[in-house]
Amino acid sequence: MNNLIVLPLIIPIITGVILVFLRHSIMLQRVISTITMITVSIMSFILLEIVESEGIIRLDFSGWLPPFGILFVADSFAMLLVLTASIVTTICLLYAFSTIGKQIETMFFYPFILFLIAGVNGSFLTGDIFNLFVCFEVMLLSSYVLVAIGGKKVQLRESLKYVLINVVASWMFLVALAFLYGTVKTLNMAHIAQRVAEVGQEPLLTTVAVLFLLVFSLKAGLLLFFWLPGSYSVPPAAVQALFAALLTKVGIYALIRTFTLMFPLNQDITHTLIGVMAGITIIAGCMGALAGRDVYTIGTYNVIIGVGFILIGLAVGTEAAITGAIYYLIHDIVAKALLFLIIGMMVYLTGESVIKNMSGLIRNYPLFGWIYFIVLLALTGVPPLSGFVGKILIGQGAIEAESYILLAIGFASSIIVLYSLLRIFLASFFGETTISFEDRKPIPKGAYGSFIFLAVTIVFIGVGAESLSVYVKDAVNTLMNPSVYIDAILKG
Amino acid sequence: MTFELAIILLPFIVAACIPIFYRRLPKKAIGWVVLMVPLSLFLLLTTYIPRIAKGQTFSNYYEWIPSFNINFTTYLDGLSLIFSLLITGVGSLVILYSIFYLSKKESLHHFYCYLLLFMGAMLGVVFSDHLLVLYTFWELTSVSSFLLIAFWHHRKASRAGARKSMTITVSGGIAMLVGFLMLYSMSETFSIREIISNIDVISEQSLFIPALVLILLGAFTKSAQFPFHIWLPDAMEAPTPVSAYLHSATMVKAGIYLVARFTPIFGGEMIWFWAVTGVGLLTLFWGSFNAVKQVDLKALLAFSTVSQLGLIMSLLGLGSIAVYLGYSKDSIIYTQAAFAALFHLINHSTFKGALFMMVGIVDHEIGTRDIRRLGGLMPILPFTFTVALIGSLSMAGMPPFNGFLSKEMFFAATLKITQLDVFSIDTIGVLIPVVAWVASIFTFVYCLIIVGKTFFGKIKPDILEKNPHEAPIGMLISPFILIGLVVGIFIFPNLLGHYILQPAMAGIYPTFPSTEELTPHISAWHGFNMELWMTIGVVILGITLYFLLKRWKPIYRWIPQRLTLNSLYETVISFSENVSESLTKRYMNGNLTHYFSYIYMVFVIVVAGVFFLTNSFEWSLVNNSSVESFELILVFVVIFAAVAILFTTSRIASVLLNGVLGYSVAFFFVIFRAPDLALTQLVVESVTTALFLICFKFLPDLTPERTSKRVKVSNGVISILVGATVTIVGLAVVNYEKFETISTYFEDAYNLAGGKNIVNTILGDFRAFDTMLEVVVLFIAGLGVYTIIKLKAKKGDADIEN
Amino acid sequence: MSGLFGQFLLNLFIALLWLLLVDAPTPEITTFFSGFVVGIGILYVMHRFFGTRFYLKRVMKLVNLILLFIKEILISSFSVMKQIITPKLNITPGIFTYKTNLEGEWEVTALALLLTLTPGSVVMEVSEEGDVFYIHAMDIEQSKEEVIRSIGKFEKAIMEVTR
Amino acid sequence: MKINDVILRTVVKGVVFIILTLGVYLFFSGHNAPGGGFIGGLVLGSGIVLLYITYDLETVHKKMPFDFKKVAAFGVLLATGSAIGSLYFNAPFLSQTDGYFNIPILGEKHLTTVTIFEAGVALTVIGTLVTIILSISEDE
Amino acid sequence: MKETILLIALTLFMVAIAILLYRVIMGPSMPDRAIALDTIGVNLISAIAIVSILLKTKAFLEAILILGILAFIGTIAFSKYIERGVIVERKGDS
Amino acid sequence: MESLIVILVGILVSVGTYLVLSRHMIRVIVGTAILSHAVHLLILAMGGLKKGVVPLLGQSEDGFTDALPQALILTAIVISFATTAFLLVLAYRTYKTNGTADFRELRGISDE
Amino acid sequence: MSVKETLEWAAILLILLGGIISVISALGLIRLPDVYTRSHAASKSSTLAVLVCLTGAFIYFWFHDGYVSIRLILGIIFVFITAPVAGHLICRAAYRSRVPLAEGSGEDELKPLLFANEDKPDL
Ligand code: NA
Ligand code: NA
Repeated sequence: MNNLIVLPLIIPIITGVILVFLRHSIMLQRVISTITMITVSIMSFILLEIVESEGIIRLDFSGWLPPFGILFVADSFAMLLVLTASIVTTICLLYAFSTIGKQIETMFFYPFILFLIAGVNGSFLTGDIFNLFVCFEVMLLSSYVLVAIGGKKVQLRESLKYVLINVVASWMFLVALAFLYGTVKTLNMAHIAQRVAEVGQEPLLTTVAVLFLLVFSLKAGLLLFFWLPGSYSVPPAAVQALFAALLTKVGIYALIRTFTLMFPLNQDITHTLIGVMAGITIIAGCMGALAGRDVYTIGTYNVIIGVGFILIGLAVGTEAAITGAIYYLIHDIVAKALLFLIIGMMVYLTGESVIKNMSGLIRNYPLFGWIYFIVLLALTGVPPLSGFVGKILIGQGAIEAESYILLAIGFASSIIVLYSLLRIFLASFFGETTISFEDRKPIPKGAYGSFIFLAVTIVFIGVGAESLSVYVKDAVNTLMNPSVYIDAILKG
Repeated sequence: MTFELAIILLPFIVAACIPIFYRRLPKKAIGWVVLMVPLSLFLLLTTYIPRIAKGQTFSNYYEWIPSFNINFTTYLDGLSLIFSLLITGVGSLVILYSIFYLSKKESLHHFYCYLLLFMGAMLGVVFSDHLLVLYTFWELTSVSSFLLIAFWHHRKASRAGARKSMTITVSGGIAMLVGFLMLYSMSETFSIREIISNIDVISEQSLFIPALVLILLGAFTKSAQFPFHIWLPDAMEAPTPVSAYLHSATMVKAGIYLVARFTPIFGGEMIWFWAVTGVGLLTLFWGSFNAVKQVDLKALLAFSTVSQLGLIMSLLGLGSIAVYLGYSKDSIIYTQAAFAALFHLINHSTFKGALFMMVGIVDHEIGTRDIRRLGGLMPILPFTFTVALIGSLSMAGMPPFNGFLSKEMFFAATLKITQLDVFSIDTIGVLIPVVAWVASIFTFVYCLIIVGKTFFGKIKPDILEKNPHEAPIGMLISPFILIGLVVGIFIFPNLLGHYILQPAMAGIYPTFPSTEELTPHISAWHGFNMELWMTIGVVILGITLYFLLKRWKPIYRWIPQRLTLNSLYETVISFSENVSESLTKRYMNGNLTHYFSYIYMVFVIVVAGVFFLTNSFEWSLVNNSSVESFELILVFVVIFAAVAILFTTSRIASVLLNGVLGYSVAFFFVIFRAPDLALTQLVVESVTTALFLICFKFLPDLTPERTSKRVKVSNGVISILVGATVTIVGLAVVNYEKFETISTYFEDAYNLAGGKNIVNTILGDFRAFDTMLEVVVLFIAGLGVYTIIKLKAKKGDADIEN
Repeated sequence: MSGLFGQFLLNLFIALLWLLLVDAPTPEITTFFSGFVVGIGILYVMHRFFGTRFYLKRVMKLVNLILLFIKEILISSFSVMKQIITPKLNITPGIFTYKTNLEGEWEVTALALLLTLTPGSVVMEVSEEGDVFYIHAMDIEQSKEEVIRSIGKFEKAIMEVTR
Repeated sequence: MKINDVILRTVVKGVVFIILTLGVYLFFSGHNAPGGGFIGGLVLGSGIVLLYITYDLETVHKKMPFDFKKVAAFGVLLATGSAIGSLYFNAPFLSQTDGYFNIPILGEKHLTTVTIFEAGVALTVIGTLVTIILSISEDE
Repeated sequence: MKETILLIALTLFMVAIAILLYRVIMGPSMPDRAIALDTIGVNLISAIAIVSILLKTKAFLEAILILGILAFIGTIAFSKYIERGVIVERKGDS
Repeated sequence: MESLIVILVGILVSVGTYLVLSRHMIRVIVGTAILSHAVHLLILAMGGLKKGVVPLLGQSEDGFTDALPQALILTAIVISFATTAFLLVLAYRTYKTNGTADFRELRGISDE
Repeated sequence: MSVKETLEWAAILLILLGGIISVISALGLIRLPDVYTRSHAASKSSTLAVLVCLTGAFIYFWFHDGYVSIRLILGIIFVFITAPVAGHLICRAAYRSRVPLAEGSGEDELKPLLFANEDKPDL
């Protein structure tokens, strides 16, 4: 049964490779990739159920007991993210079918997407810190290709920067790993946690922890987000959506895991640092969003704001805050995916990205416009949509922990989010229509399907927050009590 | 499901049905169908009146997110009932009015859908006992208001107004939410009633005052209190029925509702008293003062609404003193202010609703709302004139209209409060009646303006050309019902007082034992007291000022245009946009080199900072192995080769030197007993070098770095610091020997995994998963290279993105 | 026919190589077989490259040739080192040509390698027809003579192996 | 004058055999001595690359008409497939088994499933290496 | 004693490498650098052999062969690059 | 030896960082290559150097040097190679389409 | 001193000799005037150095450990075969990329053939 845990990683990889052989049968590629992602989503859901009811399960690869071998660990936190990521990927695929174009489809687009999600899922599931590095690389390499896929001038330019920054980030990861191994002499995350706890997270270990903080911050776009606006603006919309939804989240996941499980003991330094970084990130993100004159800039800086907001939850660190962070994480994955799909569609429909050059879209595409409006409200945190529960729980946590500055920054950022997204709505969706209803480009059905599905998900996450709470609470329980995780790995 | 829930849900359900079914209905029918909703709800709600008047309340509990204590608790008491009656009652009239007002060419389904959405949300606000649910509906009212203001979104002004109102009200809402969360953290409940019953515990806590301020921010923004009122005049871009409904009768009163609801919680605080009273009075004055200078009738009404809301707000502030004083024979008298607030709330809805509808008719029939272009309409629009006259006089506080009664009570309350000597009222409290009185004079003036400039005087010729005539009967029904109420309430005020206002007083003063004593007998005549003299003064001075308007109007120009709140708002927004833009562009300049500098600087500051801050540095050579001379030479070879790369100007040389480094590293691997590594490193290094050479076909040769000395030095410093950081941490780590490595386990490789090469068994068995994924990485890279090379953007593929 | 034979020889050679590489304490027939199998694999991949003959017959001649190679490298190395150590360099480098009678790639190559190992000379170019060598000499006066003196010896040694 | 590569080509023809043999040897010896799938694959790949360097794309492609992308893909399939196999036996993912098998002619041999895994690794390395070099070299 | 001599020999090879590094850095021509790098590779072969003796292991003997092969391939690649600017040609006899 | 190597790593890191901070693509890429070398040595040094014999069973049975870092470095080398290969190709494609190899000219601000 | 011991010493001295030759040829690469003459040092004496050293190592392993290392022999053969080829290729490349001969060089019979018409080189 434990072998199930590897499926969210291995199924996409194997089908991805098989699709390489089916390069020119596009229909087949579409069908297979969809089936794959649906299967993975279903598997993830089943696993989530199992984990929630029976506790953490782990898979020791090749049967080597921890801490010696590599293992996958499925706790509710990881599984929730795997499930969300898989579902969102499925939807983005659906969107891609009708928008991506034959040329890119025959260039192994679907395999790269599948490898990407494999890397993402692997990162969520792994219980071995070096394996996390490797999973990151699977994800990154795929993302490198996906940023550049299409070969446009700007794409290549931005992807080169993206790759180089990530190469340096990976280098820092290796440095951090070297120091980690040099000190605690083990790679298993639970074992690291145990050893770190044994010596009470001495100063040197805190230094190492801080190094990891930087590494994951680079991935998450926490403070070190310079790479993000450029590289998220250039790939095809479906890829943008996946990036905005998933890539930073992996970094956030790693941060949460690192500082709740492995290095939770010197919060004066680590969590303060995270808090400061999150605060600055939000402010910088807000300034970027305010400054934005085009959909991409506004969208990407909103990604940055989201990152900062979630990490307030981690910085605050109380149970409520972590719960909120998880809710918000799930919300942000879905909502950002939808936001970027919509942005991509706007650019496709108008051939413009500057908001003032588009106008009156809602007249020709009413449903499309209203879906944007929903995502706008959700990202602002308006109840009863998806962003709401996470936001109030993080707020509660911040109040409990008396982190009023973070509280103020976090909640004030909602206003900027609203303001910036509203600007798109008013300038591009509202206003005089320049194209008559008859002359408009139609929105492909598949794209509509993905919009609707994601919008419904957004509503569901908000209205049906209770149905997720059992999983989220289980996830939080593990995060707040590292011993649950450690015992599941090292005892038995 | 109970009736209360059904009441909230019905508008939403119908709203949801409209987009689905509107195509099947004749255009005209939508309005009539929609009208049934508020009408039936109103009737349903009236059935509650007797029971609530008896002191009954209705509460129901529905689970929403019980895990986080977020549940839907409906609570229907007197206070809620007043508002819900207003919402449904005025709602019915407004919809009836809209049916005739709006052209069939408009997208009516949107209009009614938003309107119903608003109605439901508003009912939700007043029916919610749960703070977060209240907040949910609260934001929903902002959203629906936004949509209604932007109903004619092809107009720039509509969009701007919508944005402004949404930004301000949602911001206030967010502040309020934080306040709610603080209340929750103090009381551990989201239920307003439970908070009230735990008030003793809560009021001592440090978050109490912040929560108070934040919640007031929500109320003030929503109710357009100074200085947040600036959104309301701009909201007049909405169709007039919307203005009548949302922006005078209902939504803007949500803030009033909130203050009334929270009076039992915060009422005892001085800051509450002064904030609510002070801001209310300031708003009252500022609104009336500014209304006078308006030339657009709707704008004038907007400022008048601001002013009247300030009045009600200040009354609630005055009433809160009773909570501070606690229940006693003497304190009861101060509750009259709150009573007056509720009374005026209703009165305002009646006359202001009527006035808005009047303006709508004028606009509809004459085609303009500009008083400079209006005049002498009395003979053309006699019925409309009647509405205007009655409405205005009531607003001005003249008998025999309901406004007179509440205005008198307002004066009485302001006078009464000056006798207290708490909260420093004894020193500056005298200002309260003064401001109230001055504001009332201006109120009187603008009421005269409404009637005088529109209906009296000479009729303008260009209006006559259009051959205007009186509005259709359908448009007149609603305003006439409202002015009927204006008169009716004047005649039977105590009916209202007993059945509607009295039970609501229980909501504001729940700790007071009997609502009976909180309900004064309202009478039109109460002798020549101070209040009446004040009123007489208002009339005399008001008429004087009206006729001398041209003389003193220039004082409005004393305030420079730049300093008005509106332009201040615009300046703040554009300033923050510009600052953000210039700041963001400065560091997000697309220059990779800069990004790297930032990243490295953060790296050094954070890592080295924490390292030294925590005193982690320790270094000894105890754990070190020996160094042979050849190793030392190798080290120097590596250093020289590396440093030489910095200075070389030939790409080949730099790649060759990198090759030297690679080979040297491989040799280090040999020295350090790593045969597999040495082999791999050798091959990989060679292949990498070959790849460099192959790619050089397409790449330019190195050019000397054209960077300034300053940049070079700073880059040098950063690099050295990065290297130093890695070194010092590395040295400390070398020295750290507290744990046994897990690797000893792998030394049993032959028995465990059947291999003698430990490294290989790790790669192929113990950590085979890494290897498997690494193979995938390699494969992705290979495929990626292929894709990047083969997939080239077509020439015609313009770079539309970015 | 001879091509196939040559390939067979090569296959054996690979098997032998395999045997040597595996480095077992005692050479086993099974190892040889596996080497043969490996060889088949490699030859399958490579077989189209293999067009010319490969003779393993005259092993003795080959050994002879190898010894010649070794001798040449010893002599030439020491002559180069002598130049290096000599305090004052007194050389006149230059390029000269030599026309050979050998034909076929293996022969030409072997000769070129030998010439390169000859003291003071490096083959720089081979003409398109493959019969003229352009040789760089460290000291043209001395090397040209030496090369021309020993070249006949080389050609003979090579032909003894190849023909 | 055209370049005559006779010396290079002749020597390379001989040398490639040594390289390829060494590659295969390294591949098999990995379990008990330095080597393994990666190094084996890299050496084999280098051998093929050497051919490309010595000859040219067209010539080599004519004589070795493989699609190296598919070679690499097949390698990945082999590596992951050998891992998937363990699911079938309800053993933990990636479980390797080994044993002594009596094979005709070769006699008793020590075989492990690691070898299949490593073969996958090697094929991927070869395929990828050559794909990269070819793709770049084919670019205009 | 033996070990000392071996260490001396090893040091000598390292010195040779250091000297050759000068040529790699200074050039002046590209072939100069290529030759020097090739020679560094060849010297490393010797160094590895000596280290193998010192460490009493056969584990690095493959590395010797590999290094020989790679130095050779590398030199071919360099010379082609220097000569033609292209390492892998598209068509024969260009 | 460990300290020496760590210092050497520091120097390599400095050099690599300086190159990464350059404007020219090739310098930056070479810089990342040097950073890779440095970190590989660092990982090895973290496991302790020359503390035992070659991790091959059957040659000598006492005190092997730490094999785990070696395995990790192997993985890292391969990943680094894959990345570098991709990076190089991306760099030259970028150069060909954008017409410059200078990162200051690749800011992309001007054409907005 | 036993035969074994003697041979071991011989091996070690061979290795030392290799080291000395190596240093000398490295000096040659510094000292000789142009790339062509340097290539002589590289392709001959440097090669010899490694051959001597490997032979020494081979002998040492043989007599000290009783281990006949085929890898070493192969290595020797390989270096032996490829060294002259490398020298040849580099020289040719250098010449064709017009690295000049050292000053004071004598005749150049290749120049008329390759660069007969300096304006239009036949490359
Ligand atoms: Na690396
Ligand atoms: Na790397």
